[in-house]
Amino acid sequence: MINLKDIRETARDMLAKGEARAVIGYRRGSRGMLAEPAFLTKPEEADELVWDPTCFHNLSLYLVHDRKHLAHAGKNSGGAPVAIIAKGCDARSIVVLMQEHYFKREDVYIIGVSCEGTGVVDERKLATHLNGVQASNAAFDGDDFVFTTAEGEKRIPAREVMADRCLECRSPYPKEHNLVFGEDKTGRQLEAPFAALDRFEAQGAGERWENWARHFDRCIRCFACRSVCPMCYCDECVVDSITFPVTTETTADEKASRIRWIERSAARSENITYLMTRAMHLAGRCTDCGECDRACPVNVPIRLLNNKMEKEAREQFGFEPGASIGGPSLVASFLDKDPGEFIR
Amino acid sequence: MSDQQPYEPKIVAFLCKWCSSAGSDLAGVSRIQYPANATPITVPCTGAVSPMYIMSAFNKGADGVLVSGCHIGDCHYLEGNYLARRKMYLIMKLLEFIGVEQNRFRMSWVSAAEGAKFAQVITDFVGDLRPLGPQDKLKRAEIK
Amino acid sequence: MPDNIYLPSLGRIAYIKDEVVGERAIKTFHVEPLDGGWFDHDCGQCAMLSVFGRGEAMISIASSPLVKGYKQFSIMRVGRVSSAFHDLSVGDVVGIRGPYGNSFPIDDWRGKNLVFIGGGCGLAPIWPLITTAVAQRGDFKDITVFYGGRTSRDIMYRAELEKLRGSVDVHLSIDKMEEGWDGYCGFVPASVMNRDPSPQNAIAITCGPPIMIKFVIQNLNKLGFKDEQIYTTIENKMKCGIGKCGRCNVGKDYVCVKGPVYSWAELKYLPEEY
Amino acid sequence: MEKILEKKRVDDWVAALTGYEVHAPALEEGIWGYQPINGPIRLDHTNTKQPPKEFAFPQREVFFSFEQIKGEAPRLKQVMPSGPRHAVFGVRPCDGRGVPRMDKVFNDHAQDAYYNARRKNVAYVGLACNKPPSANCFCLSVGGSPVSTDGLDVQLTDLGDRYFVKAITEAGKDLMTAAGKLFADPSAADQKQLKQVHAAAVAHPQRAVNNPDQAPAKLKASFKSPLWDELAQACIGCGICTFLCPTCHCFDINDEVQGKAPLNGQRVRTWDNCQFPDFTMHSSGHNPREGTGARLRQRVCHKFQYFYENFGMHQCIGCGRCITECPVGIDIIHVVNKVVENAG
Repeated sequence: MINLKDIRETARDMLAKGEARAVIGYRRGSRGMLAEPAFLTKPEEADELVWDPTCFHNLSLYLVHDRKHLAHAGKNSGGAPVAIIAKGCDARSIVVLMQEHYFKREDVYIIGVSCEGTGVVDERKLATHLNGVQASNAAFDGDDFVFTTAEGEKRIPAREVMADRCLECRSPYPKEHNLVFGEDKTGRQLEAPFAALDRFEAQGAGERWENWARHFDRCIRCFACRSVCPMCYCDECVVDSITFPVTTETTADEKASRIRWIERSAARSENITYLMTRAMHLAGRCTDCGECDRACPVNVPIRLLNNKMEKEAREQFGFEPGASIGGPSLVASFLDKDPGEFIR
Repeated sequence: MSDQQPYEPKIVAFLCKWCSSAGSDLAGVSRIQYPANATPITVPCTGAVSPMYIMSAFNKGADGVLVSGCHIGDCHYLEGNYLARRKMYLIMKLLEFIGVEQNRFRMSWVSAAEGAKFAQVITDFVGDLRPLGPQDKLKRAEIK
Repeated sequence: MPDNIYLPSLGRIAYIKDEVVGERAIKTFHVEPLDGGWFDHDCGQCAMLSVFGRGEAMISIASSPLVKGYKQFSIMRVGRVSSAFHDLSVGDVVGIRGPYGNSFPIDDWRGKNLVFIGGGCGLAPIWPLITTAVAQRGDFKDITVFYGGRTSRDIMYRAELEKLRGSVDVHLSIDKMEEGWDGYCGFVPASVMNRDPSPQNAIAITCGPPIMIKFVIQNLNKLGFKDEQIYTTIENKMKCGIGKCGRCNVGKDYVCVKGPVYSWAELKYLPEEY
Repeated sequence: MEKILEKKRVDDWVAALTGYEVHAPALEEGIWGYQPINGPIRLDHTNTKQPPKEFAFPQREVFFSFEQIKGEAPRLKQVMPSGPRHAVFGVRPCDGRGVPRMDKVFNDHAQDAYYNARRKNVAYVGLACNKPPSANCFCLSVGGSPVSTDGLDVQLTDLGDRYFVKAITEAGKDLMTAAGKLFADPSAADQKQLKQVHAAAVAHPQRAVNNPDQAPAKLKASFKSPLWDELAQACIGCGICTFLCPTCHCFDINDEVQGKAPLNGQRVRTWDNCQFPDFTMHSSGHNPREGTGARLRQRVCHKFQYFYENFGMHQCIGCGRCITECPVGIDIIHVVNKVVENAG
């Protein structure tokens, strides 16, 4: 069981001593029980930090934002590291970012938090469970989540309202860390790995297509999946420019010859090309934090695409995303025994 | 599809310039008969074939996509085809996963000396594509 | 306004001239209506040009309203659509809709001295005003044109500017000295100070890179020009031209409707979102 | 025209609307959305995930098609929306108030033929909110009400086993007279109950923007406030808040090419979003709204200052979608309150 006081103390201490130039963590937002990302720079702000089952955000995204801001300001380094609260999946994302040389190990101070026996809540499952009752607070309690509502305290077994990715998670413990809170329950398994994927894959090709066609049709191309993903850090996406890809130095030739792979219309064909290409670009990099899935306003099960890649990588190539900083990348490495029977 | 014009599958073939592209040329100069359904796109190496190319070919109406390069061990860039083997495996699985017919995507190794094999690969591919009919799952639709 | 504001008329490219070559190439185009006439415009207004299959871009109309047969556009090659324009040949057909935006209040300025200050491709938006004033020369007192480019090769409308000499005071400048250059050497704001035009009964109109405009206005203020006597134009990314697509606004105002022409007296109170 | 309709007769009413394509909220993948109705309709929805703005302003609108044989003049073919009249059931009062706001945008300065062609072809049958459908509802504080009829053609109020049906416009009367026999005249008791239900609806507590009347001036004074960057620190730059907003109208225009020889394709309008980083970027690479702070300011000031200055009303209608759906907790109520309060 994690004591929130310890996390706050650590943050306060680091900021006071100048050991971190910022602490990225969670605080209570202005809308109901939900936590939101917090960016602390002063020791006295440390008491804002929270740790509860609504801390779903993968904050490593903000390490990416930080690097982009530094680069935009023409700086290579911000001096002291940024300290960040990271769950198991988040810490693996940080490892992938370092594996890809996005920043160095010394640029970040990982304050790991173990999800122990549970994980984060799935808002959709919870809404169904609470059936219209609004919760104002959420807390961990062993294998349960405890919600404060107008109708009093509601104790719900965590596994009934947990996100699928947490149920299937085998490593809820941030292996890569500078400091860690909570018990290491690596290997704990509430549901089989890839259980949701397996359920979907059990359908025939025709049924899978029918389902995906509906999902792809619903996509409104708000790009929340891309925007919320720490791995989608490219300055220029196949879909469009996203950050500062055109500078005053970009030549007219470069701009004019930029290929428009996908039209802006949210039509099925374009949505497929976008989502499928994104899944490919995340193969071996996605650490299943599930943020794309959570952020999607129209419930496209984006996580399944990424999961499919993760499962193939694991079963065929023995590859685990975010396992080690010095490890190879999935698509820039190979083994002699890679499957080749499909090739004529 | 009208009765007068039987369905002819359109294939976009990404051919490595060192092997398969030369293989297709050999098939041509050797006057080997094979279907003319493939539009070849020569690439420096199969390792350079981005999944985006494959999605884009389907998006623009390809009924089938072929990626063909040098045999394992023969890559001009030493390991490009090893990397391609992995990447193409993944996109193949992803296409299958969303319910695209397995036979829409194909990979082959065809060396510069294998004109006959190239002809066979295309013949087989066309034969496998024909019963599937036009690919309309990933294709950009006409505007309603 | 036509019934369908998004449907362009067709225009034929009648004339193309390379104004500036190299990295920041500028070409001048004359576009004639394909069949019959089309809209009239005022000095300072813009039109939405399109190359079908590539898209649309908002471009200042660089010809005087007095020119009826064609409309002139000088386009710098910077992006997707402008590059497509640079690939066109005489006889090609493009789309055109407009005119958009407000205009210079030229009628209020009759009987006054006009001081034009342009830099780079910023001569094009004020060119219709210069040529109209010259065509109606008797209506205006002294007309002075300060214009500068990075190098002598970046000077646009060179021949036309030379032709103005006699009826107009023309001062050309380049940033760095080159052999054979007999004009001023230095940045445009300095070129203005070099001649210190009088604010007496005068209007100053400036257009060019934002940084140039900033220093030109500072210098004009130093010379005694009041904010009401200084006019400039601004640009922002535009898609519709009619205040609906939501991206060219500066505060509450859409530049495509309320702009692009502003007096400094108005502009200095607007948020810096351009 | 005021009538009473028994709930069990609603489907008969819909069936009687033979000249109309009827849409009503339906659940798909856990999401309420407007869908064409072929069977019984249910009006027990919270609020739809997407507002009904798509009926007049679809995400994709074809302006015209073009075809050009090389060396010849292009041929343009205007594509005007046509089709049956639409009757949209179950529109919440906040979304109803979005309609006149969109009407203003698309008819101020220049009339938008595409919007107007669709708009005149749709009638909105509203449903008063007896209690707030979302925890983030704040219609009362932005000049609306859970029983507002603004923008609606018919208003339904749930009186238990029957609806109180009120025609607001001529188009609304037409909808009712199409099934005149189904409706009964309201009794004095019905009228009394209606008053009670409406009074209770208005009395229901909601979240609130504190000083909406002061917002335009205070926001104007806060253009350079450092708060914008602070409040937007977590913003990921996705399109959820604007795509799901009933009054966001920004769009992009692009040429979509189908074939190159001869060149043919369409010029299309698609929704665009002021939170995307490249929204305002000039071709030169210069971007007047470079950071998330500037972009959040644009969204909030458009809703609470610019629109007010141009049209004398707030553009925000208080549905709360942008708050509920934001993946990182950006809360327009909190933002406005904080900035306004800070302006002194």
